[in-house]
Parts: sequence; structure tokens; C-alpha cells
Amino acid sequence: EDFKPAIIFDMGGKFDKSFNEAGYNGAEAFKKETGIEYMEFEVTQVSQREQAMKRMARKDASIIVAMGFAQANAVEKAAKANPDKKFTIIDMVVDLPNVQSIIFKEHEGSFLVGMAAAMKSQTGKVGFIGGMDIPLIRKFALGYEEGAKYANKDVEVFQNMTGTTPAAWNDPTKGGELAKSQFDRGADVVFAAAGGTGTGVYQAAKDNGKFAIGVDSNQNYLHPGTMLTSMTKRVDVAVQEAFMSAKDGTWQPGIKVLGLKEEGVGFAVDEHNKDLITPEMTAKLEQARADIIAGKIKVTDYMSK
Amino acid sequence: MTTSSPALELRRVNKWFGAVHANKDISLSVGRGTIHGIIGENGAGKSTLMSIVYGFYQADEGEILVNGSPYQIDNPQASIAAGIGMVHQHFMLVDTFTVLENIILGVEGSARLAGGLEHARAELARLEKEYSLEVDVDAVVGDLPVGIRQRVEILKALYRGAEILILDEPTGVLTPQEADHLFRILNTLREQGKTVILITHKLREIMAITDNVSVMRRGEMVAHVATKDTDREKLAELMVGRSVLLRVEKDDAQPAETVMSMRHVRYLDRDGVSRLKDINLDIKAGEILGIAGVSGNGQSELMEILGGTLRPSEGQIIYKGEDITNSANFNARDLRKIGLGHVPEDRHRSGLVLSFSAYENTILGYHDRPEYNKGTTLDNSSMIAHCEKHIEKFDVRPTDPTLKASGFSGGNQQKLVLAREMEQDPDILLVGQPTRGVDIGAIEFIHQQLIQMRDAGKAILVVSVEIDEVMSLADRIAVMFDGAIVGELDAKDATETKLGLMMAGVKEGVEA
Amino acid sequence: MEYFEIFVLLMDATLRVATPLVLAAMAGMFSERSGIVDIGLEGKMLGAAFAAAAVAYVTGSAWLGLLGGIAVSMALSGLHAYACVTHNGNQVVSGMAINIVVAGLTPTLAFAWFRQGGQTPALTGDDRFSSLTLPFAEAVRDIPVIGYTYAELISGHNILVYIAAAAVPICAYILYRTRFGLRVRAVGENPHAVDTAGIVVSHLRYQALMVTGFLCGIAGSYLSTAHGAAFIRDMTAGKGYLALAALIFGKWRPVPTMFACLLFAFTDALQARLQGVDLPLVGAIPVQFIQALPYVLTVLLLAGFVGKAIPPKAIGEPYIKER
Amino acid sequence: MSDTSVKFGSPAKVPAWVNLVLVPLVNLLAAFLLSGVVILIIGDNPLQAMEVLIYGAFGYEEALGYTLYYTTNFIFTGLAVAIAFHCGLFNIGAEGQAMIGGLGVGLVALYLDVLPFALVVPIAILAAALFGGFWAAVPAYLQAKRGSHIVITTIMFNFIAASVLTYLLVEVLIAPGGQSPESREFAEHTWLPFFHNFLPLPETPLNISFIFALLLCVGFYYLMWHTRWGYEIRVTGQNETAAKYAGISPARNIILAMIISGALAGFVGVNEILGVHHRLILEFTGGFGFVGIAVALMGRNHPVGIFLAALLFGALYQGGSELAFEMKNINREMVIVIQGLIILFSGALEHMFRPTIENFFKKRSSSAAVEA
Ligand SMILES: Nc1ncnc2c1ncn2[C@@H]1O[C@H](COP(=O)(O)OP(=O)(O)OP(=O)(O)O)[C@@H](O)[C@H]1O
Ligand SMILES: Nc1ncnc2c1ncn2[C@@H]1O[C@H](COP(=O)(O)OP(=O)(O)OP(=O)(O)O)[C@@H](O)[C@H]1O
Ligand SMILES: [Mg+2]
Ligand SMILES: [Mg+2]
Repeated sequence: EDFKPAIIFDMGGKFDKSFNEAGYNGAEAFKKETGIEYMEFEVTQVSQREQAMKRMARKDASIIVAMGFAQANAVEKAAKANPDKKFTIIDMVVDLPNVQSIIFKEHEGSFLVGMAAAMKSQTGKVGFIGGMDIPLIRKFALGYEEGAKYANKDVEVFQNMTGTTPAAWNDPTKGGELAKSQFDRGADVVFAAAGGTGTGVYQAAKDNGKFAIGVDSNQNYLHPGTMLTSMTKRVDVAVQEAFMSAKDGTWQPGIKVLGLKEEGVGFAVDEHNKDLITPEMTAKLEQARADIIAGKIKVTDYMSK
Repeated sequence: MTTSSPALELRRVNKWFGAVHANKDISLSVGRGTIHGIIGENGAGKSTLMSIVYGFYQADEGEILVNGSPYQIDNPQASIAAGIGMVHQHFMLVDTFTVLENIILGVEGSARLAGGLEHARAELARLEKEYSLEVDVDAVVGDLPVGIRQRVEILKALYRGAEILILDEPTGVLTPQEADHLFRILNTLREQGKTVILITHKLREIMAITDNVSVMRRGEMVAHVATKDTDREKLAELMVGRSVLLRVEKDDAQPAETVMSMRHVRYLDRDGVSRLKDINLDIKAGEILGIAGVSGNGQSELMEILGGTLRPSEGQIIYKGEDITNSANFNARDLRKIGLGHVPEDRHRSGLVLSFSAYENTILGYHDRPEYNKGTTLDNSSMIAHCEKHIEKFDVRPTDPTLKASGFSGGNQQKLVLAREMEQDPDILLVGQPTRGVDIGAIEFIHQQLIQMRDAGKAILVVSVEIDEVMSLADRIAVMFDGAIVGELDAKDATETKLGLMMAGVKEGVEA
Repeated sequence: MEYFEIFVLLMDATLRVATPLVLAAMAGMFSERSGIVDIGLEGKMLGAAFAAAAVAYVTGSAWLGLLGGIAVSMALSGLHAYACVTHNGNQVVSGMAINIVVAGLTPTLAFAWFRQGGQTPALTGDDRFSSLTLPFAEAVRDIPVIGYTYAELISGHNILVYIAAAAVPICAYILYRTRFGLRVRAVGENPHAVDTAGIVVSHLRYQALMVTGFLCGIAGSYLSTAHGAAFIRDMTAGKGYLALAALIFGKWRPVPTMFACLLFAFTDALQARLQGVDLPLVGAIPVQFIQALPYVLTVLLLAGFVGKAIPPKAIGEPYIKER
Repeated sequence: MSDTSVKFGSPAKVPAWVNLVLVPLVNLLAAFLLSGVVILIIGDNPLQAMEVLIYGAFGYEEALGYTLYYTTNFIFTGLAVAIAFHCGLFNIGAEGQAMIGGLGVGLVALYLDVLPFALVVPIAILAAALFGGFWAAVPAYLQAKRGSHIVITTIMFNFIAASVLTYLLVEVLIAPGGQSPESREFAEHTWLPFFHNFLPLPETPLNISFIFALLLCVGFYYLMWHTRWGYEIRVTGQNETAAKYAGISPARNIILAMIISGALAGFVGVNEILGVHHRLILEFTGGFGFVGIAVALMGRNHPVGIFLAALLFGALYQGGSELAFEMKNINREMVIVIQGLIILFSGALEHMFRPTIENFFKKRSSSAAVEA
């Protein structure tokens, strides 16, 4: 019979240049590989989340992937109402027999890019720019700070949040200004976890001859020479695998935690930035990666602090 | 163009506003170098006709000839080009601009202002001298008294090279002195060969200054006469269609107890300027106290204080023997409750809410009266019933209580306000400018109503800039100048000269 | 010296942030002074930002992009005029409609044309207005105070920042010293007076709105081709409303309005630098409250010092002389 | 903001239904036509799109439920903006007032849930009104007493409200052990009944707030046109000098009207927080406050008009989401475009076709009169 996967993007929309877009890329990759069309919906109102799930269930979706922590309540309700349907939620745990929860150890990936930043910094000052001051973003920030301090215990880490309204995720101008304010204070590497706002941060880094670190997907290609690396969070892989496993029948409910070990998070090295990362840095980063996986380095997870 | 042709000629002009036929088949001929009066009741169509001549409205039918040649006037630009200037009933000035800026608006000369301004300054100096129209060209118009604003309007027209000058009710807002000055200006204009068209409700002015007069009634031209061949009574009859009493008939007053008084009242405005200086006044039952004075000499503040919307800076207000100056009751709402009625000077600004229906205006200030309420609810049927009564008694036209206040003519709006305040049967009635802009038929009626109230033993205060009105209506007259009362006299002793002098600040008894 | 440098850098950020606000507020000034409420500044800026980035990307010229941005903004302004002047439509509704249509249309078109998820491709090199170094800037940098200020604060902005700086005196000149300005001011106060003076009210308002469109076009282009380097959906992020607020704050006058824009920009720049900083006495304030600082400050200033703003008298009312 | 178009002129002699029904329909049609063109350009079938939109808004019970649920919010914010307009004020801050109103609801539901339903719900509703009202009262006070322009202050208060709410949800009210900025779920007895709880309807967010909104429409009409308070507010809005003359205090009425306005906006919190989400979350106001401006203006500040405009916007929101779901090339941005076009044609360009249509009927009626 027909396999009908479905995905629901959250408020940022599927082209948010980060999290949702990674999910979109995963779904597209699945489509390319299997030739199977998927259903999709972009949420613009809070209550559309649940509605979209109901719609998809009614359309007999084989699996419904919900992008983002904010959809947890909707998934919970929809999963209870449709016990025979499979749900996968990214970035949050919903404890139900027909729900697969995929969460990432963003702090681990952030730790490594924090190290990279501190090692690259000439000034001993690095920056972090978040979209909104919410727990998920603090998770990134804390990991980053710990990593930076791990590499250089005297490093100074500046933190800025963009705003308090949804516009904060789409305000490159503000992002650029925040980056410049950090440069003015001496930072020479910035890490942005702020959706579309990040593009302004990267642009500012480029304009001012500083380094920037991308987030979620590999954004190194945006400004070769400026993008030091990207903290990858393989949401695309997660989505693609969720679809694929549901198709194969290997889909399992329960919690999947993807960290460095599972290669769910990491840092990107490719032709765009390989000259920026010295062998010495690579060595240290690889060592730290191994230590974290082995449990020798403990990275604090803000969420369970 | 022939020299014998009239300066302006209208042939069978028609204008409809929706269903209203505002101008019916109007023909009119105005000779060059004359002053031509146009009179008619409120809503007769005078302003409409002149707005058509000025190109502000377009006629639906008919022809306009200027100096004998047909002219297509379909916007003010065309009429300005044809040498027509107009001073509108409601001034068309930008309050925030200086006189100079107002005058050059539309004829700036060049894209840069500086040149135009300099040229205008020189030209205005010439015009001012020629017609003795002094104004401070750098003053901001909003700060100027109405009389001066009117001069600005006239200068505006002259600056544009007007040969024909239309004035719509120019004296409605002027003091007698200002009006006299205006007439001198108009005479000068006539001497210089200009043509003047004058719309007014004041027959005295028509008789005093015009060469010819045309009378309108209900959208039609009912008569053209040479002024020297007619008189006020005849004109009034032509206008209203019946004979009108031009004087107030009244018996002697029977003054009784004092209802309201002011003791040493001073008022400083927000900028600290002294507006009222040591005012002492008694308003007595059964008497009409008239306040004469050039507008802007404190009458407005006086009215506002008595009406409870302003508090005096110093001094006492005594109402029915009680000093209420510092009482919680001293506000517009509570004063009304204890028997004060107030017809404000400016019906548009404060007397009415123009966008409300007539019946909603009927309760303005009285909306918490039990007769208009059922519990917490406003009783619409009672509001309408009261309004209908007012409309009938005061002969308001049209007779529709649901019509918006803005849809009534000024005279009828005034009647609505008067009806509201008088029908509450107050013990004391403050009336500002009772008949401003109102036609003579309505003036007669309003005056009669006020006298009747007086005879019923009510205390009445009338503030008016019309000397005539104050003299014929009041029993006792106080004259205000520069925030102070310069003198009080019995109406019987008042003469126009005496009052005129006092209004100019000359103390009573001190002959100049 | 340390504090001085911080201050100069703060002012430097202020200038960059204030630029689109100043341009948009000047734009709004012409509209509102002519009696037309313009809450559509936001949409016009957004439309211009998109058009500028798209044209710049396709043609490789930032200047052509600027022209494109101006053209789109003027077209939107024309639509506003058509609704509000020709058809006496409600001005607030028209402005909102324009904002909404543009918010939807720009990403749609961007997606259709560039397939980059509702953005335009990033602009580089000549696609974008780059910083200009003024003469001698580097040479005098080491001269204390003056030289440093010149090199950091005065020099090193892109051309549109200088245009915005010039726009204020130019707009003031136009408004107060030219025939057009006189008429615009008059029509916003008393359209009847303008009409009887033989000037066609609707033409005048159309002209004023074209100036609005022009300036707003520059403001929008600045966002995507000068300050930023691509169009991103909703990238105006409320700047149009903020510009409007500055206009009211500045009582519809050019220079005070400019100062209001600078104030908004300054508090914004300050807020970025205060986040997470330990302040004397209070310690580190939660970031949300630091972020609210510009708005709180505005309210306080408004309540404390500015007093009553009296708008152009005829604003918001369609001019109807006869029906 | 008031209907200036009728200020100067004689009453048009056209049948009432022409102005009330025909003209709005023609406007809607024009909006749909232009939207159709856009849809055609992006390669979809406009007729099918229209069908999906209308079916998606009204075609089946669940759709109708969602439509009415959105309508509820728009009624609240539409009325809120309208009462401010009646007082001559432009309240652009309904969004922030809704946020703070929701905060009030949330606090009551979180901390007073020991109380039974019959107590906690009225208290929560009251809290919505008080909190929303307070958030509007401050700008109102500043306007009335200090002359601070209410448009600016209410915009600023929107931002401040967002800051306050984010702070509280991130730092204070966040569910213990929670990972996203939202409170714990409220106790179930505090929830407002959904329609599907007591009617045989599919599950939708539609809850009894809708009935509350309808009651408020009636109350609004009664208040504005049948009570002294409404009368005073309208006098203040139309003519402040006349208000002073009549002994009506403009300051008092400005503050009063804004408090009511803020309270009305705060009720969005009742619908969303107590009715639907049952926890305090971010972004629940979803722009309803801003759309409320269009709702009020299109509804001519009259509750009947506001109800109809709210229904139109509710249908656009729900039908629009259906459209984005069902049609390949139509995404959420396209839906926004269509919504914008409808506001443009039925709001800003509402007079475009009116003269032509009126003339058509005027000619007919006048020629009929001549014959008669
Ligand atoms: N703009 C308008 N729209 C509709 N009707 C109008 C308009 N202007 C005037 N009217 C109508 O035309 C008629 C004539 O009005 P007009 O202003 O010419 O009177 P008027 O003679 O100047 O009166 P007044 O002495 O009060 O100034 C009135 O009945 C009025 O109802
Ligand atoms: N909004 C309106 N609708 C219909 N007719 C109007 C309207 N406004 C004024 N008119 C008519 O136009 C005529 C002249 O109006 P205008 O304002 O000049 O009145 P007015 O009697 O001269 O009042 P005032 O002396 O107070 O200026 C009036 O007869 C009135 O009926
Ligand atoms: Mg008249
Ligand atoms: Mg009159």
C-alpha cells in the first residue's frame, strides 16, 4: 500500500536557513532517494500545529514528523487521538508508545565550536548571538562557553540575544549590529544560533574581517574564509532516517539522543574552511571529541542543570 | 469686452446637491465698480452660488460671463485667472502659517520660496498702504483675531489681482469697529474700480454700503433692487416671505434677587497671561445682563468660568447665595444640575457634536438626567420625543431628529442648542453670541424666546459682539475691555457711541 | 580614552542603525505633512529591500538595485495614494493592506525567482554598497579625539548613510523653503485653503506620496544592499513602525525627528552592549529587560519631556468637498 | 477614523442593501479576482483555490470550528480597537494587551487552581480584563495627563509586554524541569469547555469564549449607544471641547475607554490560554491584535460590522491554512498575499466601485420617480 510521510515545520518556516530548513532538506533527500512525495505544512499560528497533525492523520499519513520543541503539546494530543499513527518529534521528548522523540546534544557540538573559537581568537574574546533567550538557545550558549573556556580558560565570552518577539529570528540587521557590538568589544569569532538573524551576523563578520561559526546545517559555503566552521546538528539526517525507517518498518518509538557519538552533532570541515582550521586545532578538537564521547569531559546540559 | 458689459453675469445657473436643488435658475448681473449685496435666509443658496462663481463647486447648468465674455470656471484657478477673489464664510487660511505664507500660497512665483516671499512682502506693503489694510505679515495666522484674519483673506484676493471680490458673511464675526473698517476698505475698493459682492444677513449693512441688492429664497432669486429704492422692512419681507419685526419688543425688566455673581475674579491662562482682571458681576433674576465688547477681551473666559469649565485663579463665584468656588459642585455637570443653562459662543466647537444626530445632541450635558434614562440605559425614545418637541417649538428645519447635526444650517443648529438649554428651564442662562450667522427671521424668534424667559423670572447673561443685539436685548450692559469690566450702564442710557468708546477701553463717563 | 572609544563606537553603531529610520521617517514626514497617515512605511521598505537586492543581484550593480528599490517603493506609494486620495479610502487600512501584501509577496517572488527559500542570494562586491573611507581618514586616525572620531565615526560608512545624513537638511529645506514644501504643509493643515488657493489637492498629495516612496525606497535598499547583503523575509522587523513613532516623537519636524531616530538607534546600540554586563548597584539585569530598555526609555521621555505632539490638522481625513 | 464620507452631502437615495451587501460583495469579488490572477501566475487553478478556501473555512464541521475559533479572537481585538476609536484614540497595542491579559489568566489558572471551576474561571476572566486593562491604562493615563501620543506608547508597550512575558516564561513560570518557555499545564477543571464537549462536533479549539465574544458584541452595542458611559466616550472622541462644555471629562473617558479596550484585548488570553492551550505559552497572540485594527475599521466600529469582519478574517485564516495545505504551489506567503488583497479591496478601496454602483441605482430610482 501507499507510504505517505508527512512533516510539519514550525513558525520559522521551512526556509529559515537553519533548523526547519534542515528538516526540509532531509525530507527532500528522502524524496530524491525513494521518489516518494511527502505532505508538508508550515505553521503560522500556534493552534495550527495540532490541526495540521489531525489533517495529516486524516489523510492517512504513515508517519508525521513534527519539527521543534514547541510542537510537543500538539504531538502529545494528536498521538493520543491517533494511537495507530507514528509520530516523530525533533528536539523534544514526548513519552507515548507511538511517538519517537529525537533530541540532540547541542551542548556537545557547541562545546567543540566553542573550543575552535577560543583557539582561533587572537584577542581572547569570542561571542555568541542567540535568537531569543529561551532554554534551547541557552543550551547552545552554555556548551559554547564551556568549550571556549576549556580551550582557553582566560577567554572572555560575550553573549547577546536578539529580541523577545518572533521577529528576533528574522532580523539580520539586528544580528549584524549585535555582532559588530561584540567586535567593538574585542571579539573576533562569533557563533550565531539565531535562525535567519544569523545571516546578518555572518555578513558582519565578513565585512569586518572576523570569523563566524554557522549553526544547524553546514553554512561554511556562505562566506568561505569567514566561516570558521559550523556546528552541525543533523536534523536532516534525523528526518530522512525517520521517514526511511518508517518505510522499512524499522521505525521504533522511544527517545533517540543524538550526540557526538551518534554523529548527530559535530563541526563541519570542508573545502571552504579547511585552511582556517590548523592541524593543531584539528588535533585538539578530535581529542576533545573523543574525550566527550568517552565521558572524560563532561559538558553541562542546560536543560538538565 | 465692452465697457458697458457687467463685471459678472450669471445666466440660469442650477445646482443640485443630491436631491437638494440648492440653486434654481439663478440669473444675476453685477455692474463694474459697484457693491452688490446678496441676502437670503439660512440655506437659501447664497454660499453655494458664490462658490460656483469661484469655481469651488461646478454648476450643473448655466453660464457665467466675466466682463461680458463667457468663462469656463471649473476650478478656483480659472476664477483667479478671471480676476475673481473670494473671502469665504469660514476662512480658508492655514492657521499654522504666517500671514505672508498664507498670502503667497498658490502664487509663490518660483520653486524657491525666498524670492516669492520677498516679492510678496514688497507688494503687500503697497496694497496695505493703498487700501489701509494693516497687518503684521510675519504674524502666525492662528494667533490673530478674526478681524485681522479677514484682512488677510482680502489681501490674499487682492494679491492675486482680483477685480471682483466676493465676501461671504464677512461681518458675522466682526466687531462694529472692525466692520466699519471693513466697509471703509470696501469703499476704497469701489473707488478703485473694483467690484464687490457682499453676502450678509445684516440689512443695516446692505442699506449702508451696497449699490444694488439681490434677494434669494429657497434656492431662487426672488428680487433684484437698487438699494436706494428699498428699505430694511421691504428687504426683510422679500427674504422671509412675511413681514418681520426688526426691533425687540419688550416691557421693562423686573429685576429680582441675584442668582449668580462673581467677586474679584481673576484668571491667568496656562502661559500665565492675565485674561480676567478683578471681575465683579451680578446676574439677577428677571433681567438680561448684556456683556458687550470686542471679541477676545475676556468674554470667552468669563463664560467658561460661569459655565464651570474653567476655574478662576482668584476670587469667588457665588451661586444662589452660596460660595461655590471651592466646592466639588463647581463644574459644568453639577452646575447644570442646580439650574444653569449655557449656550456656548461657538456652536461648532463646543455646542454640538456635529457627527451625532440631532436627538443625541439634545441630551448633551444632560445625559444623566432621569428623563433620558431608564436605569443604566439611555432612553432613546424619550430623547427623540424631546428633540421633536424642541424642533417643533423652535421651528427647526428640517424636522428630522435623526438627521446629523452637521446637516442643519447654522441658524438651525443654533436653534437646536438654544432649545436644549432653554427647555431645561434653567434658573440662569448664559448665552454666547445668540444669533451669530443666523438669518433675521430666526433672530426675531430667538430674541423673543429670551425675553419670554426673562419675563418668567430667569436670570440671563448675553455675551455678544453685536452692539445692536446687546442694546436691544439687554436691560443692563457691562462692557469688557482687556479682561476687565470698564463700566456698567442701564440699557436705556446706552448709545452706540458710548458703548463703542467703552469697548475701546475708555472708562465710563470719561468723554474722549 | 577607553570610555571615549567605547562612546565613539557606540555612536558609530547608532549611525548605522539610525540610517533606515531617518530615511523612513523623512519619507513619512512628507506623507503625513500632506495629511495622509502612512503606516505603510514598513511595507514600502520591505518591498524596496527586496527589489533592490533582486535587481542588484541580477545586474551586479548596487546602484541599479537602489533604482529598483526606489521604483517599487514609489509604486506602492502610488497605490496608497490611489486608495486614499483618489478613492478616499481609509488610510490606516490601506497602509496595513500594503504591509501585508508586501510581506507575503516578497518571499513568494523571491522563491519563484531565486529558489533560495524566500531570500535573495547573498550580494558581494559591486552588488552592494560598501564602506567609503573618507580622505585622510587613516592618516589622522592617531590624532587623539578629533582624528579618531573622524576616522571611526565620520569615515567608513557606505554612501547611503551619508545620503541619509544629507536627507535631513535637504528635507528641511524642501519643506520650509520651497514652494512644494509650503504647499505640502498647507494641505496637511487645511486642504480647503489649498483648494481655494487654486491648487489641486489630489495632485499635491500624490506628489508628496511620491517623495515618500522615493525616500522609503532608499531606506529599504539600505537594509538589503548596504547594511545587510541580501533580502530576507520580514527583514524590516518593525522599523517602519519605529520610524513612524520617531516622526510623531519629533512632532513631524525634520530635525527633531532625526534626533528621535538617533535616540532609538542609540538605545538599541546601548542595549546590545549592556546585555550580560554587570551594572553598578543592580548587577546583571535579565536580558529581556535590557531589550525592553529602548521602549521604556521612549515612554519615559515622552511622558516626561516631550509634551503634546500636535499632528497636522487634516491628517487622516480624506478631502471631500462635495458629494 | 470616523466616517467622514457622509459629512457633507445629501443622503444618497439608494436601497440600503446596495451599500450593505452589494458593494462589499463586489469588493470581495475584486479581491478574489486579483488573487486569482496571482494564483494563475504561480501555476495553480484559481477556481479550485477559491473552492478550497471557502470549503476549508465553512465546508465541514471541523473547519467551521476553527473559523469560529479565530473569529473569537478577532471579535475581541476588533471591539478593543473600536472602542478606542470611538474615543478618538488609535490603540495599536491590542497585541501587547492581549499578551498581558493572557498572563493574568495564566497566573490565576496556575496559582488559584485550588478553587472550583465556578470560581476560578470568572476570576481568570476578570484577571484577563484587569491585566489587559492595566496595560492599556498606562498609555491612556500618559495620553490624558501628559499628552504622550498613544500610538507611540502603545507600540512601545507591545514590545515591553513581549519582554515581560518572555522573561516570566523563561525564568519564573517555566514548568519545573521543562525545556521550552511555557508553564505547566493547568489543572483540568480550570479549562473552558470546548464546543465538542457538549455538542456532537469534531474536536476543534472552539470553546465557550466564542459565546462570550458574541455576548460582548451585544454588550458593546448596548454600552456605546445605550448608556451614558458610551455616550460620554463617543462625545469625547468626536469633540473634546464639546465634552468639556457638557461636563464630560475627556481625561476620565480616555482612560476608561482604554481600560475597556485593553480588557477586551485581554480576552484573547481567555480564548487562547484558558480555552485552547491550557498553559501559558509565548506567541499565543499571533498578530490578532494588529488584525483587530483592520477588523474594527472594516466593521465601521460597529459590533455587527466587527462580527462580520471578524468572521471574514477567521475564514481567511482557517481557509488560508487549508489552502496552503491542499494546493501544491500555494504556501503560507501566498495566503498572506490573498489576505492582504482582501483588506486592500474591501477596506482601503471600498469606495472604488461604490459611486458607480450607487449611480446605477440612483438613476434607476430617479427615473422611476419621474415615471410615477
Ligand atoms: N456641500 C453640500 N452638500 C450638500 N448640500 C449642500 C452642500 N452645501 C450646501 N448644501 C445645501 O444647499 C442649500 C444651500 O446652502 P448654502 O450654503 O448656499 O446656503 P446659504 O444661503 O449660504 O446659507 P447661510 O445663510 O446659512 O450661509 C442648503 O439647503 C444646503 O442643504
Ligand atoms: N454636511 C452637510 N450636509 C448637508 N448640508 C450641509 C452640510 N453642512 C452644511 N450644509 C448646509 O450648507 C448650508 C450652509 O452651511 P454653512 O456651514 O455655511 O451654514 P451657516 O448657516 O452659514 O452656518 P454658520 O453661520 O455657522 O457658518 C447650510 O444651509 C447647511 O444646511
Ligand atoms: Mg452661507
Ligand atoms: Mg451662515
